[in-house]
Amino acid sequence: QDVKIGFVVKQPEEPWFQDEWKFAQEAAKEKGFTLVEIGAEDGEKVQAAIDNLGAQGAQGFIICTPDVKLGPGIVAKAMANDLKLMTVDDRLVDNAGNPIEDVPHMGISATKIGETVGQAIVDEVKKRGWDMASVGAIKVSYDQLPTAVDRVAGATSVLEANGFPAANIFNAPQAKTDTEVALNAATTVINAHPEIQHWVAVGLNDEAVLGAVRATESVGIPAANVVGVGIGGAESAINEFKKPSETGFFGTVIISPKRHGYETALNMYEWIANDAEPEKLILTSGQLATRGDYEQVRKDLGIE
Amino acid sequence: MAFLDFSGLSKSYPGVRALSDVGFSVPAGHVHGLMGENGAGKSTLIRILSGDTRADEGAIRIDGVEQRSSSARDAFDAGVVVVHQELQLVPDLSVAENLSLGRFPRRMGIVDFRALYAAVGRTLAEIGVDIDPRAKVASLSIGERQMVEIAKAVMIDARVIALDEPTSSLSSRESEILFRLIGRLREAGKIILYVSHRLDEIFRLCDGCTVLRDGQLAAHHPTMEGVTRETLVSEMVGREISDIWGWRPRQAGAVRLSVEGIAGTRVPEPQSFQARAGEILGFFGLVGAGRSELMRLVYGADPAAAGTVRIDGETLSPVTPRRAICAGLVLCPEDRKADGIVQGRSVAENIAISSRRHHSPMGLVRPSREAETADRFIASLRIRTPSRRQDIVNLSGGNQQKVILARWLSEPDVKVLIVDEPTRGIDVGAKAEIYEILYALAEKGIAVVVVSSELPEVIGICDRVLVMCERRIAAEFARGDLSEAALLAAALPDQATPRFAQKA
Amino acid sequence: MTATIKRILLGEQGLLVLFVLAFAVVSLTVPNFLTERNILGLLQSVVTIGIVACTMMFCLASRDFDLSVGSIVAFAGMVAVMVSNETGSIPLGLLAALLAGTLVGFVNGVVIAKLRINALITTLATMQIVRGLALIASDGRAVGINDPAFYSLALSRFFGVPTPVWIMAILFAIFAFVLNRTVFGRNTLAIGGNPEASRLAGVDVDWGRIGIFALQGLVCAVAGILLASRITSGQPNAATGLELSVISACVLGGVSLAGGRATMSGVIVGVLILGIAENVMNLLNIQAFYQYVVRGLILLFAVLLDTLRSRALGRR
Amino acid sequence: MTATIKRILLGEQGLLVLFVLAFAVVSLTVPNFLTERNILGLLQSVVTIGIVACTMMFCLASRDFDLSVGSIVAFAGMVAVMVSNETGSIPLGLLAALLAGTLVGFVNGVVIAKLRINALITTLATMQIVRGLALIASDGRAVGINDPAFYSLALSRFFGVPTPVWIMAILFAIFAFVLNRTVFGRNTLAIGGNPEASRLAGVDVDWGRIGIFALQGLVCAVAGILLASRITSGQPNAATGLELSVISACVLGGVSLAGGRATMSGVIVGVLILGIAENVMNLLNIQAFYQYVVRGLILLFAVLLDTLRSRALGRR
Ligand SMILES: Nc1ncnc2c1ncn2[C@@H]1O[C@H](COP(=O)(O)OP(=O)(O)OP(=O)(O)O)[C@@H](O)[C@H]1O
Ligand SMILES: Nc1ncnc2c1ncn2[C@@H]1O[C@H](COP(=O)(O)OP(=O)(O)OP(=O)(O)O)[C@@H](O)[C@H]1O
Ligand SMILES: O[C@@H]1[C@@H](O)[C@@H](O)CO[C@H]1O
Ligand SMILES: [Mg+2]
Ligand SMILES: [Mg+2]
Repeated sequence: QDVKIGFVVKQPEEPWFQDEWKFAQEAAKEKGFTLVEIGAEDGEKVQAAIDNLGAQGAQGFIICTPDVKLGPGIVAKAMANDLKLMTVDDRLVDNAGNPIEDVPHMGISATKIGETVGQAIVDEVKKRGWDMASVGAIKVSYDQLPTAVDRVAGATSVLEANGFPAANIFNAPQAKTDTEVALNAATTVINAHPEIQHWVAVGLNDEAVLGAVRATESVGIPAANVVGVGIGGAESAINEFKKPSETGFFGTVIISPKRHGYETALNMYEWIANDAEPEKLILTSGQLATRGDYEQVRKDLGIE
Repeated sequence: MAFLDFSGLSKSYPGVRALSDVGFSVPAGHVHGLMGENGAGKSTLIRILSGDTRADEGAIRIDGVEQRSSSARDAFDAGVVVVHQELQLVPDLSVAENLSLGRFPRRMGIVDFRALYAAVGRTLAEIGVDIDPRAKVASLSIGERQMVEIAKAVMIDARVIALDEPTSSLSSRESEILFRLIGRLREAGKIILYVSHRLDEIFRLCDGCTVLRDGQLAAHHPTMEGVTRETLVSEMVGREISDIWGWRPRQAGAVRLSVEGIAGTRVPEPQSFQARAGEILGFFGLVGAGRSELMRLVYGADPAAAGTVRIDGETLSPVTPRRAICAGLVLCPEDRKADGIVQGRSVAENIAISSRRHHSPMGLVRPSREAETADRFIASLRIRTPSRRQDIVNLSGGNQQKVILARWLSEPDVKVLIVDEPTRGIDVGAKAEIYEILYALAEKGIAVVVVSSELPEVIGICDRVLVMCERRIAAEFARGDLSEAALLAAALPDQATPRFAQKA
Repeated sequence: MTATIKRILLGEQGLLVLFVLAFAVVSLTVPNFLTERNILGLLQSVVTIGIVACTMMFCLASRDFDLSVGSIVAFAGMVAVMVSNETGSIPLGLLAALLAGTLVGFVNGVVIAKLRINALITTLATMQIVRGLALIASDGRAVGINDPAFYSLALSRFFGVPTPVWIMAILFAIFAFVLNRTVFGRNTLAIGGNPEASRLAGVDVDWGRIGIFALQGLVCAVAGILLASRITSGQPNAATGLELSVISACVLGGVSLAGGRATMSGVIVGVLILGIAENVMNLLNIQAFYQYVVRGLILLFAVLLDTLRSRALGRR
Repeated sequence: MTATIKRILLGEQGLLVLFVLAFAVVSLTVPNFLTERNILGLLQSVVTIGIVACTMMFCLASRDFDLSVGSIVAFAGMVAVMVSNETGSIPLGLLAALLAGTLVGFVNGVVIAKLRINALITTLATMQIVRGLALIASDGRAVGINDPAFYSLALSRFFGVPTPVWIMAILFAIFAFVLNRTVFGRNTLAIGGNPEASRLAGVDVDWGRIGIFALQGLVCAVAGILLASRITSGQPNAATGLELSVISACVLGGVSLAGGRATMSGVIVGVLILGIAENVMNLLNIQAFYQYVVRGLILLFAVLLDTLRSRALGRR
């Protein structure tokens, strides 16, 4: 039997998903099945993608949904098309907001990854011996995306728990998730508080934090006075570490696109070909990578 | 000796043979008239000459050299300048820029505005037109814009100048300026092609003329010797027209339209007048006298600041075009391109747009009925179009005008009909028919108001005439008192007061 | 021979003929394309675009422009779900959504026609305002549907065809009729051809435009309700970028942005071309980044053909 | 008294007067607004929009439309970084980027002017194609800049003002001159004001339009290079949605979408209004969702004032 598996992601332009697809293709090559990559940016496209997969005779698909609340619709559509369903990165929830436990999921809790970011910042701030009370935090927020809200909230909760004054956490809202917008929003925040010498920055992903770091550079705050920690660990973060001199981008919490892409695809294949149902829930964890150790961390996670 | 020569020109559009095998030639230093019914192919011939359209067959030679213009630019370079039938100006640029568009005086790509204003100022003064070269074209009246177009032809040292109905929106005074200009150009040895529906102009200006009919050469007269009005009319229309006015006495009835103290931005002082059932009331005046503006206020096309409009004693307030139409007051506007035709829509649609509300139960249109109406007017007004489905922009100027007239003639319950320049660009044959229609409407008890800049027309068809001068109604004449001299005297402003016009 | 081909391809029905040809080619060459499932899936995937295109056609034909459609679709979907959840009554939810959509459209229309603000800017503004309201109302999160009966709107079928597809088809028929056979439709085209001349001919231009925008809002609400039902939740982020797809579909279908020209059959073909292109690219497993390029090329190619056709017909 | 106020506000310079007033109010009421740092930050934040608005003004003034600017900015930024990295020479990278931008603009222009395809559709298509190419070239990833000298483009300052702001100011001056004093600029306005008349007057309309699009591409490339330098990498998904911001700025500044009317001073004011609005909302810490609403309202309000003004001036 020819196995055909769909891999549907919410933001095909994002490097993260490029990587997931790349590793899923590795599994496909290994096991000799066909992997169909579809980008679906909203609920309607997801519906169309599932129909499309059904029509081309796929047996199952893995999805990172644009919105977790699409859960019931996705489950129903998958059933109607007789497709096996797994989720990756973001877990589907039902209408009451509870996770749909029947659907096998591999991912990471957004709050938890945010907390890892917060912890990394707290550790570094302590190491540099700054006075917590006089440090400012730039919170690059993108409230439209629930995952982003949870991540940032996770990070700031750790900051506050460690004695960071809530009044020093400044919001820099993004209207789009690119670096330029984050840069502009963060610049305003920094300029509004010229008295603050030391800055930390958190955000949805590496691009957001990079924007904040660029903002500090543009007003002439030295790199040593800035600690930004991103999420993702894709090219834009690695580029920072490759720069000849250190920047305010201290580190990034890398999540493994290899496990998320390769393993989910493999599990789906086993499920279809050998009726081996995957585990209902696999949680991966994020790992902090800095200028000093990013190569090692990437190797450990099996990227590269 | 230089000459312009057309040979075997043919041009077809889907469903229309606009020109077929037309050939004639014009020597230098001649003004040559080009005449024919609406849709005969005059503008097409001129558009081919200007490089705007290509002929399917045939050739144009100047001094024996075949012209292969495929753009306006090529034609310019060959020394051909054309003033098109529809105004071709850029409203937001200055008069000077419009006059030198495509040929700005420049240094390294930078416009030399000083030289430009000076040159244009000189040209305008030379031809006796009092317009500021720096004024935006948008602030000029139609007549003034037409003069700007014509000045274009003088600015360039062209060999061939073609004028397509240049006087259709000029007052007699401005026309005089134009005629003098043409005389000078002729003396300078230019070749001038002159399109007009006004026979007296042809006789006055032209050294020879050519008549087109249905796209074919109907007659060519190298000189005007022995050519009479009658011969030209019958060559154009294919039949004799004895008296184009055909006026007959009518009985004026009760007052149908009563305008009291109406005023607006461009008619500052309150104006009043009445029009009676069965009467044809003329409005005469020089360009910019405010006739069109007054009518637009009466019709509600522009908001009035004061005054009342009554139809059969019922007050319309405030007036909007829609209310006016419902009350039986309709206006056929002066500027057909801006206010008349609905571009991109068919002839039938353009006729039906207003009257269809009378026969569209529950908002549903009845295509068969609209088609019938359209076909009726296409036949009765002799609108030259391949079918009622033709897009109106593809019709010749005069035929567009007829379609707009048909729109208002098809309104069933009209009480007052205002027509602003009803025969602008219309051929003699059709003119007579339109007058006949106006008479019939008046005889049905409709009050007909005719705004016209053509003195003979006003005198020829009106029962009573109001003359406007500087945005005021200045005089009234009964039919018996109508004469060119009297009307002109009333229309001319006092020497003491400077003429209101130009710069807005 | 070539002349005949040219005549057929470039004739009045050229786009349709081309579409049929393309459809035939795709059916023969793309595996799994011409199956009942796939065609139904394809039709469902164009429901939102198709429905909104009906009124966008009117909007463009009257020389206006509406960028706020995507936001209205999302907003109306949210309203439908939230009101249904709140009141426990689906009909009330639907009614509220339809009213909300119409209201937004009406406001657009009044601002554009009465205050005479440029349509592009007005709807760009309402696009943001309405999206903001949807986000504020839901705190940026999707709202799940409580009563499963709401889903059946999208899941139910008649004669094997899903309800949303029927609704789209019915709206196509209705709006074709409205455009061609009602005074409203004919006036719309006249306004687009020459607004000033239409006004002087007694057409109520202002109210005509307001009517079109209000109708657009209503129809967007219908699309929003169906979308919410299909994706089983109200999503404040739904349908972003919808405006460009819908306008593309209309222009592909020969609606002139300069106003005054539109046909329903053209718009339907435009909608289907977009839908088929997406569908086929996914069936052929074309990579995401190449899909951008292909999408762009298809758009260009389709309009190029239409341009050639118009030119052959001697339109300007 | 009120008449005088009315005359000033609604006069030729009304937008400017209003802007100055609004600026004064904001300076007095919003804490931290009127500081050197903040103003410089604000100016830097509008560099991309400001630069691209220069040529978008020409595009709109000639009755065209360009949706592809955001993609060109991203693409040119990518090219600059990738070629610099590849060849080790920054000048070569910049040259390649400028060429790439100009080429895309040129293609837009040729397709629009020569093949006579609707500008909206053409640039919607190239917007996708070029974005696709940027993604394909970089495999969807950000490309880091190898040579730190590249950053100094954005970080360097003259007389305390960052280079990008200088560049924007110089472009403003150049394009104001080009619009008002050169044959190219006057022809642009003529083409937009009445394309038919311009053609008949012998203006080379086709090449004029092509020139405008090519220039637009070139200027987008400048913006792309500066952006890459500011964010120290080429990002294939940079500047999405830029087109709408830029068009808003132009229309706010009184550029008519119907063509034929544009002033550089207006466009500068439009750009600043947008920048100040964003800046102030962030300074006042307005919540993200409410920002949408506020942004929409500001847009409406600014255009409404301009409309009132035009009406008072008696333009139609
Ligand atoms: N672009 C076009 N498409 C189709 N038909 C056209 C087009 N241009 C002109 N025609 C037709 O060609 C014929 C000749 O038109 P033309 O404009 O030359 O007439 P004309 O003699 O100038 O008439 P008028 O006195 O009314 O200006 C008309 O029947 C007209 O409808
Ligand atoms: N849009 C405008 N802006 C400024 N002034 C205008 C405008 N339109 C008309 N005018 C001025 O108003 C005056 C009256 O023009 P109107 O068209 O009513 O005259 P008219 O007697 O009908 O003459 P005609 O129609 O033959 O030109 C003219 O002097 C003209 O310059
Ligand atoms: O959207 C994020 C993506 O950016 C990546 O970080 C993986 O998790 C997803 O939820
Ligand atoms: Mg003519
Ligand atoms: Mg008049």
